[in-house]
Order: sequence, then C-alpha cells, then structure tokens
Amino acid sequence: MADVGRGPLAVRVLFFGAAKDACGREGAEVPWCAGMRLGDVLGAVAAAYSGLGPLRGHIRLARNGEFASLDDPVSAGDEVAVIPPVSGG
Amino acid sequence: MADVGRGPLAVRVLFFGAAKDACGREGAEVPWCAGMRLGDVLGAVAAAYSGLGPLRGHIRLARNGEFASLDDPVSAGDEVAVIPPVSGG
Amino acid sequence: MEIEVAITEGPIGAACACARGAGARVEFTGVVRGEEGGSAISALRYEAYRPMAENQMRKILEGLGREHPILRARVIHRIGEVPVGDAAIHVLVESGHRAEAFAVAAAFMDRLKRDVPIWKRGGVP
Amino acid sequence: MEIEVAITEGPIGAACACARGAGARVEFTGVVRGEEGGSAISALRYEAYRPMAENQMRKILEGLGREHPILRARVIHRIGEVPVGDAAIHVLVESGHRAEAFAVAAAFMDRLKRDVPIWKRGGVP
Repeated sequence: MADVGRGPLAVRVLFFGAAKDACGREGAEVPWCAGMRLGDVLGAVAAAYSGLGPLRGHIRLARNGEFASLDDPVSAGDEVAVIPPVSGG
Repeated sequence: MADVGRGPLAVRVLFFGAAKDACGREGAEVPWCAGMRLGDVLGAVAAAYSGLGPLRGHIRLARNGEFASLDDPVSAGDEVAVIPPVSGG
Repeated sequence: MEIEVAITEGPIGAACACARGAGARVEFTGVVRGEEGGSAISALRYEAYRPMAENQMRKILEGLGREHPILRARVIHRIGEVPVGDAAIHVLVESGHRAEAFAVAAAFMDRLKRDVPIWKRGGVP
Repeated sequence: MEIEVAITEGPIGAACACARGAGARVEFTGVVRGEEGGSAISALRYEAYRPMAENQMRKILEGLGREHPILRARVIHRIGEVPVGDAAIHVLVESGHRAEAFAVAAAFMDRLKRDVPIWKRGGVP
C-alpha cells in the first residue's frame, strides 16, 4: 500500500503509539479520490493492516494536525494521523 | 503595665500585626492569679490599651504557641499571643 | 513523609524573573518513576506527533487563558528516552493571584493527558 | 498573555532530586508585586510570630499528609523586607501522582492565609 497512489493524489497516513505497533510501520499512503472522508481513509488502512482492528474503537484521527471527525472531508495531499489514546506527561 | 507582675507569677503577652500598632508596643506582662483564663488576660490588656478595642472581635489568642480559646486556663509563666487576622504568603 | 518548614530573613532562591504583575507562580514537574507496569525500569521512552503536540499544547493554554486571567504559561515536554528521576514535563504558570495559576496548571495536565499526541512507549530495563 | 511550548529531546533543567517514588512535584511561589493597597512599593515588610508560625506550618502539612499520600513537603517563608519580584514564600510538594501534590500545595496556601501567624506589615515606598 505504501507505494500505491504516491504523489499529489494521495493522502499520507501516520501511525502513532499502539497503532504504529499494530501496523508495524510509521505511515502509509492511501490513494485519494473525490468525495473521500476521513472515515474512508481509516477504512482503507484498517483493511490493509488488520492489527488496527482491536484499536479502532479507541482511535481518534487528526487531519493536518487537528483532531477531526470521521465525516470530515479529506483533500489530496492531506496528512492524516491515527491517534490511539495518549499518555504524555 | 509592663512593669507590673514581672516574674514567675506573670503572663507574658505578645502583640502582633495590627495589635502591635494599636498598643504601640510588642508585648506586656499581666499579673497571674489562680483560676485565670485566657479571656481574663485579653480583658486586662484591652483595659490597659484601649486601641485594642476595635480589633477585639477579630483577634485570636495563642497560648504557648498554639491557638487557644478564651475559656482555656492560663498558668503563670505562659506566653500569650494576640493574633489579629494573618496575611502571610 | 518528609516535612521541612523554615522562616528566613534572606532570599528564597533566585529572584523570580516573573511576568510583570505576577504574584503567583505554580510549577508542575512530572518525573519518571522507577517502574512501569510493575517492572523496574531505568528510563521511559516517549514519542510525539510533534507539530500537532506543540500546537495542541498552545491551544489548550490559549483556551485556559481565556477562562482564567493568567499572565504567562510555559510548557516543556521531553521525548525520547527519559531516565528515571528526570523530568518528562515541566509546566509553569504565572498569574496575579494563586487560584488561577493552580487551576490552569492542574487543568492543563488533565487536558494534556487526554488531548496531546504524546505517548509513553515502554520502559528501558 | 505569554505562551511558550516546546518538545525537546534533551533534559529539562537539572534532574529532580525528588523523594524516592515521586512522580509529581508541585511548587508554588508567592511573589511580591509592585503595589500594595493601590500605592507603588519597592518592597513589602513581613513579620512573623516565628516559633508558632513554623509549628503551625508543620502541623498543617502533617494534617494534609494524613489526608493525601504525599512523599515530601517543604515550605520556606521569608520575613523582613522582601523586594518586589522576590519570593515571599516557596512551597514544594512531591507525591506519586499529581492530584495529591496539587491538592496539598493549594490547600496549604489556603490554610497558611488563615492560620499561620505571619503578617504583611506595609510596603516600602
């Protein structure tokens, strides 16, 4: 998947914390298509990385560095972060 | 009053904050007598230093470094502190 | 529990270098403890989604600053390997009076632990 | 309001020298402000009933330590003339987790302002 859709018509996905462990990688690219929403991006990475399954109920997504909801639209070139429960401090 | 009752059969009274200003001094001695209570000590200094009058409702007393009530007994040699509202910190 | 109290006529540490008008400074330091999940560790690893984490911390402080009249807030979070006994985070809040500084420092930590993309990533044995 | 946030891979200040097991340190600094009762001042004078004040501070900390599991508490109050910008009081509380350290530091200050015989005795112009 990392090699699919590279270029401007892709969405860059970053995995952190337990999501990084579950996927075994720091990020991936998902091909962008018109009308795409954040939930579609999550669906695409969850299909590619089944380890994300158990985390799905605990994950939040960020779009370009801001928390966003699954219904929010995604543009080509956006950076989407998969954010499991945080534990800083 | 500072010279009355000096010696073991006296109670040492210390004035702080606004009470020191009101009395114009840092302390006084009050003659001790059997059965004396803290309220009697306050009565004696208030009679001698009329400036204490307006403060009386706001004063707490300490006996030998601990807050005490007007009904508490006083022994000869005790140190009684007249403590107006505090303002540390 | 260890208690020390003192009254002194000399300076307490260095002068504060506080914000103008500050009468209160509250600092919080989060320190790495010698165990994690029941095992002894020598250090704890932290990871951040760095630009978003800094942005979130700033937004949280801006929001708290709208609710409470504070003068200054500064937060430093360390990432990578943080040895036991070292600070993982330091929060400093200054305000005219103490209630706001306490409220903002404590609320910031609550928000950080919910909404700032920084993760403990396991202990180093 | 001044806000600074940073994420760093290097140490934050010096190592904590905290009590064993401490994961949280809260510090409060009370700083002399440049005015008192509406007039500009250069310093504020404090006076204490010293032995009782130290004793009261200790008793308050002991009482709070019975309510909250803290590891260490240290209080220093300055008296005499304290210049503007200098600390009049510094309170440090360490505990395993942050809630107790915040609670004890804030509660100590509330109690100090009610029950510790120390007085502001006017500003120095």
